[in-house]
Amino acid sequence: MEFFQHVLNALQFGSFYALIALGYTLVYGVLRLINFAHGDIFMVGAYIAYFVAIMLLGADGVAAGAGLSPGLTLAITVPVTMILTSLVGVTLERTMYRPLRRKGADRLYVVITALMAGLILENGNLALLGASRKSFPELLQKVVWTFGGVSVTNLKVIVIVAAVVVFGLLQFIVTRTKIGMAMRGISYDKFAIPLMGIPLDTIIVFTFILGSSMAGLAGILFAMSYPILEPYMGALIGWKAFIAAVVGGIGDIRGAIVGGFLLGFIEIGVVAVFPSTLRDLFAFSVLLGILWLKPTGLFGVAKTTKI
Amino acid sequence: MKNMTVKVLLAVLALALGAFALTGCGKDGDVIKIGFNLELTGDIPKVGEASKFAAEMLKEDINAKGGLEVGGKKYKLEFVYQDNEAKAESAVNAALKLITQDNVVAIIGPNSSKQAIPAGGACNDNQTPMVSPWSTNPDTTKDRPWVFRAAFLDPFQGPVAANFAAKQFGAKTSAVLFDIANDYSKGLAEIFKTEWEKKSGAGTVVAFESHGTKDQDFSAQLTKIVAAKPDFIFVPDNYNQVALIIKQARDLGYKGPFMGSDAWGSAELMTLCGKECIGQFFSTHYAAAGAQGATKEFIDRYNEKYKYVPDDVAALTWDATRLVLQAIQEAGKVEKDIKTERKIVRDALANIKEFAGITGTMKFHGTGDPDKCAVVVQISPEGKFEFKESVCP
Amino acid sequence: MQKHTFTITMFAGMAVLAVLAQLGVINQYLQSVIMLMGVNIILCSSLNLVNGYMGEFSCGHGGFMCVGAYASSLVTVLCFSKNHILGAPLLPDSLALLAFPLALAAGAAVAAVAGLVVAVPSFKTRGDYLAIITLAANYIVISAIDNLEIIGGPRGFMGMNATVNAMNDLVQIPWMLLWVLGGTLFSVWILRRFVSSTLGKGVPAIAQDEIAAEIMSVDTNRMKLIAFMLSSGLAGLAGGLFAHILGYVNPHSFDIMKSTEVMVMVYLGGMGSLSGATLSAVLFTVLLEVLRPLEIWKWVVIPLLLILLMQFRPEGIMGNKELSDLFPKLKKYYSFK
Amino acid sequence: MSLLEIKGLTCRFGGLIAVNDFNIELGERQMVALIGPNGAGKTTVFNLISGFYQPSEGAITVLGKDTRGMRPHQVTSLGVARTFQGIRLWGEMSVLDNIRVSQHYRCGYSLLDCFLRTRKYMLRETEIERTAWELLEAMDLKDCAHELPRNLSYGLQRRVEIARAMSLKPSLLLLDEPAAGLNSADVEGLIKLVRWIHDTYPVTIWMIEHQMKVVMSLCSHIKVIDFGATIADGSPAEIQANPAVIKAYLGDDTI
Repeated sequence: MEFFQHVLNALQFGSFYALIALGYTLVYGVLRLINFAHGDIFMVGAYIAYFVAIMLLGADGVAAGAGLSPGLTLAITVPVTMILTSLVGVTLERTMYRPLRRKGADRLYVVITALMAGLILENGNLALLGASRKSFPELLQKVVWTFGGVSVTNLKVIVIVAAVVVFGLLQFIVTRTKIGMAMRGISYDKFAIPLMGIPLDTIIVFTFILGSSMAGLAGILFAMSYPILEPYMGALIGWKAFIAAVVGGIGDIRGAIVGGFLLGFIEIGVVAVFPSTLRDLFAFSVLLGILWLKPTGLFGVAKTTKI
Repeated sequence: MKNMTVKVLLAVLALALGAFALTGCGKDGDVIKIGFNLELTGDIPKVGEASKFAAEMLKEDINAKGGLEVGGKKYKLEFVYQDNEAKAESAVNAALKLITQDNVVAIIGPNSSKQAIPAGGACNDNQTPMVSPWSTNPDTTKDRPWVFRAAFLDPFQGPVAANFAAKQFGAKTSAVLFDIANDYSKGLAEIFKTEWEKKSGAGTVVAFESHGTKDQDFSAQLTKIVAAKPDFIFVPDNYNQVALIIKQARDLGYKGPFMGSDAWGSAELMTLCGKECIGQFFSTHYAAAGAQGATKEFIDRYNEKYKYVPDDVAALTWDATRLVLQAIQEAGKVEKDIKTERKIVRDALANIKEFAGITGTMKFHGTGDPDKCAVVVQISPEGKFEFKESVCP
Repeated sequence: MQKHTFTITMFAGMAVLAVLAQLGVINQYLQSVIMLMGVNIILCSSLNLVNGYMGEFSCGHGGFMCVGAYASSLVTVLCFSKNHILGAPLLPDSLALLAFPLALAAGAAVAAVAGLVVAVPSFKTRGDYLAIITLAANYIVISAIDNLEIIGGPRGFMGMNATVNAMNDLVQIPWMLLWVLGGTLFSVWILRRFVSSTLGKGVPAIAQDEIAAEIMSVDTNRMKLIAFMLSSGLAGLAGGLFAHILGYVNPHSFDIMKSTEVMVMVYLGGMGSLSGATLSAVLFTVLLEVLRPLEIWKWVVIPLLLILLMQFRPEGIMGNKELSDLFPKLKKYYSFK
Repeated sequence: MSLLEIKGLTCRFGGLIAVNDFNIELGERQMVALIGPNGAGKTTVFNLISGFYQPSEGAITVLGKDTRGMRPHQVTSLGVARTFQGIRLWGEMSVLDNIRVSQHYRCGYSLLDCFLRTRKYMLRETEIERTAWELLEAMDLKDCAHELPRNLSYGLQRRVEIARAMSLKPSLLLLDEPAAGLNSADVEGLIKLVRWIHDTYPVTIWMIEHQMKVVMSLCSHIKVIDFGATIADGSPAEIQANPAVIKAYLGDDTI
């Protein structure tokens, strides 16, 4: 029974890794840019969800609260948060990444800029909102189902389903739609794409919208599952999701989802079998081993160099 | 053109360096300067913020009365805050800056042992008294005559929790969940384990699990703990993690009680944890609910000013700062020379045998570590921390 | 003459700093800032070898620094201080001056060996996949030390002050300042010598075209091994100095935050420029100290400044040029090889 | 002992046979060409020789040494230098440095020598530097010694690439389409340069080339392959008359 409980736990936490890893991989797949601010965009998403929710609920002493029911609040919060979070992502791209790209800077300078942008989001939040943590209101009546010693909450099920649905949606967009084709095209040749009459910047902005709104969605689900918000909440999970995306084969949507779940299973598996103090040591050694055996990740294709 | 930019940059850099070398030559009037070496950013900003708030309140109090009276003369207080970013090297730099640039008489902080141990070394080497409000690691004050602290040590708190839980829950077995990357949490967890196994026999700590500092998911550890069926779970963790741990344990079907440590003692615990925490016990420095006298006054005023009930860090900072101020007063005079002043303040600090703080009475025995009583509180249905038992060494 | 001006200036500068420190003109705080600056210069220039010259993206430099810090601390603590687990000191205090550089070298050597963890996978993989391997290596080092109870685990490790005190007992001068300055000079000097030699130029050749390098007789695996081990070894040296400046180490001082800090310094200075690395390390350390009064806003202002700087100069302060490339007149006065 | 001996060389990528039973034997100071239609496997042969691919079957012997299992830099240090179809110079390094680094295997000093600037180091470095300057001088590249290759014209880049290969002091020089992308004036220059190299240095030159003008005016012997298999072998005149070659290039003329 303990085994099934662990599997469920791994599925749930893996879903978060996967959702965030999807954002990394989308942007990477198009721009070859590691958007290190992504973990913090996720954090901003959670905070936006918080403010939207308490505004609508009228909780926590917000006088202007609309006093809506929790269910209705949730229904409105999800799309609003996704839109607002994608705005944050697009702002970063417009104000910081695009000018650098235009100047032809080395790709790693854009990566470092992303890292700095993440720090600004974290510490700006700390400076503006203070060090107090925020408690996310309960928008969904929690139901715990127990089957012979295995406990599942309705939220866990929603999170896992959401990860799978988002994966399916993104896979559809990228492989079956015109805009997805353009996205894949950019990753092959950034210079040829504008010549084909495809608006490069529009596609890039679309990618950021897609990636950041997924971070926003992950932010809401995370805030509902772990209802304590703090400015640094996105840092660690962001790094780990990045690792998951790379282990899966960065740039490939299947890789992100598999990498995310894999990391969830490894981490929880190590805790389940070994003393939990060894978790990081073992989990990262396993990942190192995987990359040793498959140097371009699980789904990554080795770039063939023509001489 | 491009070279021009570099040259301008280099010039700016040179200027910045020059300006930097010239900073920090202040003048001293009839003021007493005390430095604060706090974790305002980094991993635990809330701790630094609470310390700063408490200190500000104390300063306003005393300055409103015209200042601190030493040897018949009133001196205004000036508190200098330095952020140590919750980093060891930054804490040393902050301490050295306070000592050599800001010319403070004494330093309060850092709070966390990771910063307090190296900063304590710097203060001791430079003969400046330092009081850490919150550090519980024995190394902070060990062999350092200039370093003091206001908190009790882990080896005292561990047994308090073990004894209380055995009695209250009638427990035979226990489980522990702690933060591997936090020396406070790990130290307390280990002392608790030794103490419990001494009492109830080997193997009665049925699960001993850890997590990382910024983790938010504890389901794997809790699944193992729940499967081991302990009579209660000891969680020597920070309050923000406690809130998540208790919620997740309940989701996994655990119905038993929890026992906590002083790091639970924050007003935020209840806003974050809500009804799930009601009825749980933890050992701490003081009980906010039902507090009397100076303690109550402090809590009420802090609550009014900053809109939340103060954490133990705030209360301990208050005590630590008052301890230093008392030493300054007992020294009887304020020396012009900062080095002599620090010396007499340290000697006065070392001479304090008993100090009535708002976190209880502290007795010093020349080691810089206080003996003080711990209290065990229970979280009431209104979310107040109600006094349950007091344990004195 | 110009062959030696640089060396002479540097040694004279060191001597002047030491005398000023000895006379108390430079107070403890400034000394400590200068020492951390030195450590940052070592870290930044050594990471520049991998991230700048070799064009890899290593983001686990803190891990190697950690290994070096613990290794050299263990040696000095074993030799010169009483520790409740490791026992009585093995050597008399009078040998401290001799043993200290050996301890630093030991730390560097152990860190260099740890560099193999990253160097060997780099034969097969590169770019972002290698970045993850370095990241994982950093986590593994910290987690391993957390689990090593004998050296304090998360509680940290101390006792290194005994060695510094022993040196002070011999002659009362600012020893650590001298060691750090010496270590910094040494690191920059051997890196400069390495990258200006034909052997060392194989490293940028790998960055620019690995296949051409291999076909043109550059043993790429050997060069990668050398670059990674030299880089991590110097990070270990920086770690050893850092540990003895603070007199206390804690595994979490070397986490991913430290690694990113060093990374930022490298790209700020410019990929493949030693003077850029030195300048940016100095600039970064000074910024950290000057902006202290801003408290929480400091960590909003610093990234903002760096972002602006990168918009302004998208190839870092120096690009891949050295100081003497930008100011050709300087060549008249010194040559640094 | 022959300079290069290839026997039964076969290379498969999955199901595709890129090179099939290829044989050749080269002596000293020869000048030969390998031609064939696009995708015939010519470059693959070069890649196999330089150790970039490992043969599926067959053996390559350079100066009596079997090169199977060797890494490219090891093969190179036996005396096999090559250029590339697309120019692969190190773009951020000066022309001089390009030619210094290519003598890497001749460094011969240890890391410690490098740090301490020992006598050995100084000697080797002077030697390397001298070789580089001599080559630049001889190949008329002295003026652009301190330029970055990417700032040079395509023709000059070709010349630098050949100079870089020659700095290895090879006994076998493999040129992979040296005339690709050059204008007719540059092609004339190239022909002169290659002939001059062949006359001046003790080197065998083996080139892949599509421009028949270059091949016919330089080479004494031509080998033609198609779909990995050798279809003709002989002097320029013989090849020009060979119907199989014409068929391979132009297809069946039955249309």
